[in-house]
Amino acid sequence: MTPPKTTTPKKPWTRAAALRAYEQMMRIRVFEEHANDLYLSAKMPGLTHMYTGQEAVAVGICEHLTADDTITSTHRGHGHCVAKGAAYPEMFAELLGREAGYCRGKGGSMHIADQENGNLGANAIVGGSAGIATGSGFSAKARGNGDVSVCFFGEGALGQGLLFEVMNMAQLWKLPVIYVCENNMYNEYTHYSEVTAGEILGRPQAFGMRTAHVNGQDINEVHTTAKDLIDRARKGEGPAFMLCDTYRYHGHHVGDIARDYYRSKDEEEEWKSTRDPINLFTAWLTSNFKITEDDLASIEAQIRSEAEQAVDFALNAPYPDDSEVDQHVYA
Amino acid sequence: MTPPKTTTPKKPWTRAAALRAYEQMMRIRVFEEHANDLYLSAKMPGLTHMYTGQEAVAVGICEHLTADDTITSTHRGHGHCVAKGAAYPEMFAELLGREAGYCRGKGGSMHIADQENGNLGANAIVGGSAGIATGSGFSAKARGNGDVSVCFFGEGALGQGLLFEVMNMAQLWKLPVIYVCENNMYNEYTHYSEVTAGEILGRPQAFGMRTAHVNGQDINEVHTTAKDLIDRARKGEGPAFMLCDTYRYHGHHVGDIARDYYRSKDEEEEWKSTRDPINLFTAWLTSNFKITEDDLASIEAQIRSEAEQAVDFALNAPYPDDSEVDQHVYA
Amino acid sequence: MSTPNVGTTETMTFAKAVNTALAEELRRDPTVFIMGEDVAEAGTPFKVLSGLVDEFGTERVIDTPISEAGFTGVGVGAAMTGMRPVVDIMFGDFLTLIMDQVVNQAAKIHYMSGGKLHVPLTIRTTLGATRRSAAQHSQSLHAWVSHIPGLKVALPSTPADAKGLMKAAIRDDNPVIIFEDKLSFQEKGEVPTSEDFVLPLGVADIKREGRDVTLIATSSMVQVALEAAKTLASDGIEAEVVDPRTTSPLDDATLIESAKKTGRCIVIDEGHRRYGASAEIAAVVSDGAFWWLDAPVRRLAAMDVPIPFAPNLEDLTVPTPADVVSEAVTLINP
Amino acid sequence: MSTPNVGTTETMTFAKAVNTALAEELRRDPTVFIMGEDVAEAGTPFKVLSGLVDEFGTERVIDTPISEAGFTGVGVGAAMTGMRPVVDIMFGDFLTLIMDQVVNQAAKIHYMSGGKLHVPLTIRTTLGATRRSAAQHSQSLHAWVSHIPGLKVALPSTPADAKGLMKAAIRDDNPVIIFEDKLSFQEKGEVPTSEDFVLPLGVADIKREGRDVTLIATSSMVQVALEAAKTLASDGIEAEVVDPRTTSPLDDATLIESAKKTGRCIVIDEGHRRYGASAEIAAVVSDGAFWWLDAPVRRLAAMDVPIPFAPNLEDLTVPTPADVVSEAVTLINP
Ligand SMILES: Cc1ncc(C[n+]2csc(CCOP(=O)(O)OP(=O)(O)O)c2C)c(N)n1
Ligand SMILES: Cc1ncc(C[n+]2csc(CCOP(=O)(O)OP(=O)(O)O)c2C)c(N)n1
Ligand SMILES: [Mg+2]
Ligand SMILES: [Mg+2]
Repeated sequence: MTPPKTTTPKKPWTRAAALRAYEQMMRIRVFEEHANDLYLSAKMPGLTHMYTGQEAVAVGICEHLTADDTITSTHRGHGHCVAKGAAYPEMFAELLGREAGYCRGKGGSMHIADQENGNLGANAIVGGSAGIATGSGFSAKARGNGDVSVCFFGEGALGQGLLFEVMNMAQLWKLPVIYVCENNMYNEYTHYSEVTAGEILGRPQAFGMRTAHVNGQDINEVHTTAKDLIDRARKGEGPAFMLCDTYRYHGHHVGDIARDYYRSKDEEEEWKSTRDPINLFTAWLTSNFKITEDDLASIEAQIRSEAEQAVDFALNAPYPDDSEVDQHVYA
Repeated sequence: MTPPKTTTPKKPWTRAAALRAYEQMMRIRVFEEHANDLYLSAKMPGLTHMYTGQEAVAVGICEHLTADDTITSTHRGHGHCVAKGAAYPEMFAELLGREAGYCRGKGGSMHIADQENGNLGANAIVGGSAGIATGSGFSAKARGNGDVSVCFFGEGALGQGLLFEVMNMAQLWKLPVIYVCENNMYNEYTHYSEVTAGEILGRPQAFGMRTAHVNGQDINEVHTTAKDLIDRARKGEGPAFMLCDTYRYHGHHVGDIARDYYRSKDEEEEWKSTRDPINLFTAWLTSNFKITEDDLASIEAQIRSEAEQAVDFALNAPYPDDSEVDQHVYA
Repeated sequence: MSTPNVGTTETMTFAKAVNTALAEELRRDPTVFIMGEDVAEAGTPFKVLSGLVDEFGTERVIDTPISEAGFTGVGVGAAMTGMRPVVDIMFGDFLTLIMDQVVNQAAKIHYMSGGKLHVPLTIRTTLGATRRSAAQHSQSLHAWVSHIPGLKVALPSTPADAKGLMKAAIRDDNPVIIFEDKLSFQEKGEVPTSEDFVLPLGVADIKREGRDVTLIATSSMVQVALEAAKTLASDGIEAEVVDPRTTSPLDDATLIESAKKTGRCIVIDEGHRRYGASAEIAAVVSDGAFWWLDAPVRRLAAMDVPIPFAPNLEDLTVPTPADVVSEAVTLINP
Repeated sequence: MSTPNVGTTETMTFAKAVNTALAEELRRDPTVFIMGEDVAEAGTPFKVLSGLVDEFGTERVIDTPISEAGFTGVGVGAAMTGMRPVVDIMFGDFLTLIMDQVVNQAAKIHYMSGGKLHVPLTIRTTLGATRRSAAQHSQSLHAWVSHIPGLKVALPSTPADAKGLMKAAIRDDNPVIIFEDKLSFQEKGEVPTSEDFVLPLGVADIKREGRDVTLIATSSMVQVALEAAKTLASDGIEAEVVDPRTTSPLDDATLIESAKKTGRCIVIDEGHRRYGASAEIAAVVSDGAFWWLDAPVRRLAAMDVPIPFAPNLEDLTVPTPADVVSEAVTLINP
């Protein structure tokens, strides 16, 4: 579980890019605060899985991507969605099942997709998007357009045979796919070590795939490592597997409150207080650029006001018309 | 593809055991000569896949097993079946769809099973028996009886996600399962290197599983290596993966005659003339024991006469009664 | 009327009935074990298995990796070699992942071996929508496995049936798949306390007697039918509610008998309509009761759309008591 | 009568018709490609794809590892991002391995995304028994996928239909699964040479007109029905043979219309009887033609047993022309 020590170059980004990365991480954090509130106040149907704590992974990687590059996401997908460029109003509307949502309210949190920004969708089947991401890489290669495809998944997806099948093909055919394993250490309510034999990186390495292991709480490290792997893939040098150690702050889903039987409060506290990706980046930003806590606070304030407006918008947006129920079954 | 050099101890078996191993290999070879004839003379329905050339693998391993140990087999299953102790008459009868067959004629070549000798069955789904073999290992462990389970499969089964899923569990739970990959280099009509990225042994090693790589044409090497792995498994030390380099002499199935487009005659000739498992063992036997070519010839003659009788028996055995068609759907 | 002469009963939830059945069988037979994702300490996300690991330990209540095909395969192999595994598939939607192990392996092994090998495997999973769980966590896919010879398929609709069918499944020498309606876990009912309360697989249960129209309803739809029957009764229409309890084997005779008696029949099932369980039942009744029917057999089923997330849309996809009432009224007064 | 006004035709085998359709579409549209096991040099074990790799190369006719779920998933992702993949699943029995990618992914993505994402994926596979291939290589599992909204399912029964439906599948913006009967590959027929001979999906075809009894037959069973019709004709019974051509969408209207006309209907399908495609069709006709039917709708389908290897047993499992004749005669002269 200890990632190899890496030396992060002093300035992996320009000032503007760094601020944007900060903004994107904060955007995820704030989105989920509101989503959580909506759930707790019984305004959101169903349940949802919070990405909070893992922001550096999605943002560190997606900041390298254009709208033509694709990603696939998971049941824990808000972070990937925001990081890939989605807008608040359509996202909140989707979580609330409103017609104004990205999927006209038909997908919800577990299926949110944003085609225009290249997000091929969250997926409620663990590992279920591994084929889709690989196929998107196949398309990119077939058309030689230099696009890449990023497959985000939790370490629990290592249990799914599908992932092994497609990694073999990606490597055989040198497809531009980055497999990003977000190891937040829990498959629902079970520690991953209880259900994962051997070494995670041994799996992609068996196929001869390039791998990297990073501290997923350090966006600089994520970003720098991702750059190399993505560049390689764009050049046709094949896929890569990136293992990111990270942590989810909330329960497995919003309803998973009493969870000490599988995870201690101390462990949670430790991650939050010493390895928070936003705090770590804040410290780095303020010491490496002429950026003050105030600058960051005003970014945050702006985001919070956008969020409130978007929540308002979404709460007042209509549900899809009943007649929509049998639309979009077929194209 | 070059297995690591191993030093085979001079006498891995007693004289009697060695003769039995020879007999078992010859039994497979002769069985298939007759099966092939039956097919070519249109006496056998359907089609079948020949094991000839791979005999040292099945026999080298199964000679360590008791009837309480289990195996699972593949579409290319005659060798495993004979090696695990099956009798000719019931085997031929099964291939011909007769009631006297091991499965009352309901299974045929691709589903032949022999429960009394611990053969849980051939399987026409590539990789499809990996779960069954692992579950049998689970049973053995749950009951603590020291039995092992051997899962035979071709290298093509490495494409099936299921295998990865169950290897992970076998290693996690230290199940007494030996995964035997018979690499005969072809998935049907495609060379395995075209569809298999990276290293085969990297796959089980990813799970921390013990592995071995042997020359599958040398029964001494197979037998000696298998002993260690099986002993370990019986003692509760966990599963192992054994990679055996081997070769099928016939086409993918009996009907695969014109096959130079994927495999050269030269290659075939070379394996047959220089690496035949029976020839190699004959040379070893005659130079290491007081065994003459005549001794072996008389073993072979005995087997041939048994085979002819069994074929006669099977050809004259009745098909199952029509009323059997809906029997054994449910227990 | 479902469980005559079964001795003492106790009020408990559907979830508790399942839990009790499993606990009793684990106690009775050392070859029984449970495996699945988060079945042990977590007792499954629905908490249905809570406490079992405390009594039986992690060797018999086993948390697995997220490898549905793999651990189902392990279950098949264990079942072939003397164990009686209960495999837990968290959502019925994940059947998609285990079809090969269930259909090409478990279902066929007994037959392919000429009756020599046995697969006494139980798979418990879920069905049912309207939990706002969207398209990949809301399906009712029992028609698929009901289509496959060699499998038995049970759909308990009450706590008592949940206990009796689960015990039957575990004791049966064939692979049996039990679908539990996620929304019924908290429903309460009288459950026989006997440890040998085992329901036969293949026997339908008349949940309510009536003379005017037959409502054949499965699983989640039994309560819908019973509610509809209540409303209909207030209009003087007496509906008979028949619960097949197992779609395989299907108790054709009881279904046909009821339809012959009433002359009208509606089949209500939460699977999709097209090629769903409702089609088989409707076909069986249409044929078997042909000369007695006063109206066509009608089907109410989930709409043929993926289950949408939006609550208003989702609620449209599943038959309601009002739908049943209006269909029944139309059949009776066309 | 199946293909009026289609211009010139040529006699060719079913296999050649499939091959031609694929070649034409590969030529027409650079986003079309084929992937599967041994599809390239080997041209599949049935040699149906022979020669395609020579014209289109290994970048567009792609041999895969034995990873059905994996390469189907790759097909889904490629389809979502601008390609039109044709995924080859060697035997229909292996659908068991790809159900998640087909059902939880391909079928639902368009709907779940509110109509934004598309999955123009074609899956070609097989059905049918009596090739002595035993239980895991002989199934006809089209009912499963027909049950799932978002999928289309085609079952060509003639060379012409094989061409027209394959082209329709490739050009359709939805996932379409085509089942080809393994025994029909060598059957010959007239096939329109037009490169735009595309059959509509969802339109049944009356393969033979008649007034006395309707035989609704799918895929392999169409020839069985036509043979039976010939025998019946010699007894003065004129059977109408209706081929739905697609089980999803199902052309209810044409099936019902025919049954109304004849008053008698037999459904013939090679899937298992229980919960099979024949159940849906029988239910649709029983309901839609209720007031016109002179006899119950009957079903002839594969027996509800795993397909046995023994030839005498296997032959019992599948409906024959004689079975159809005897059922028709019973319906007409009860
Ligand atoms: C195939 C499948 N099996 C089980 C589930 C239920 N489930 C949802 S999330 C989850 C745990 C996933 O763990 P991981 O992949 O590590 O992702 P994380 O939740 O930690 O982000 C499980 C078992 C599912 N959605 N899909
Ligand atoms: C799941 C599955 N996919 C495809 C097939 C068709 N098929 C039968 S044997 C075979 C090749 C198997 O190769 P390998 O595993 O190396 O075994 P070998 O034939 O070489 O013994 C294939 C593709 C099958 N039976 N099952
Ligand atoms: Mg996790
Ligand atoms: Mg091979």
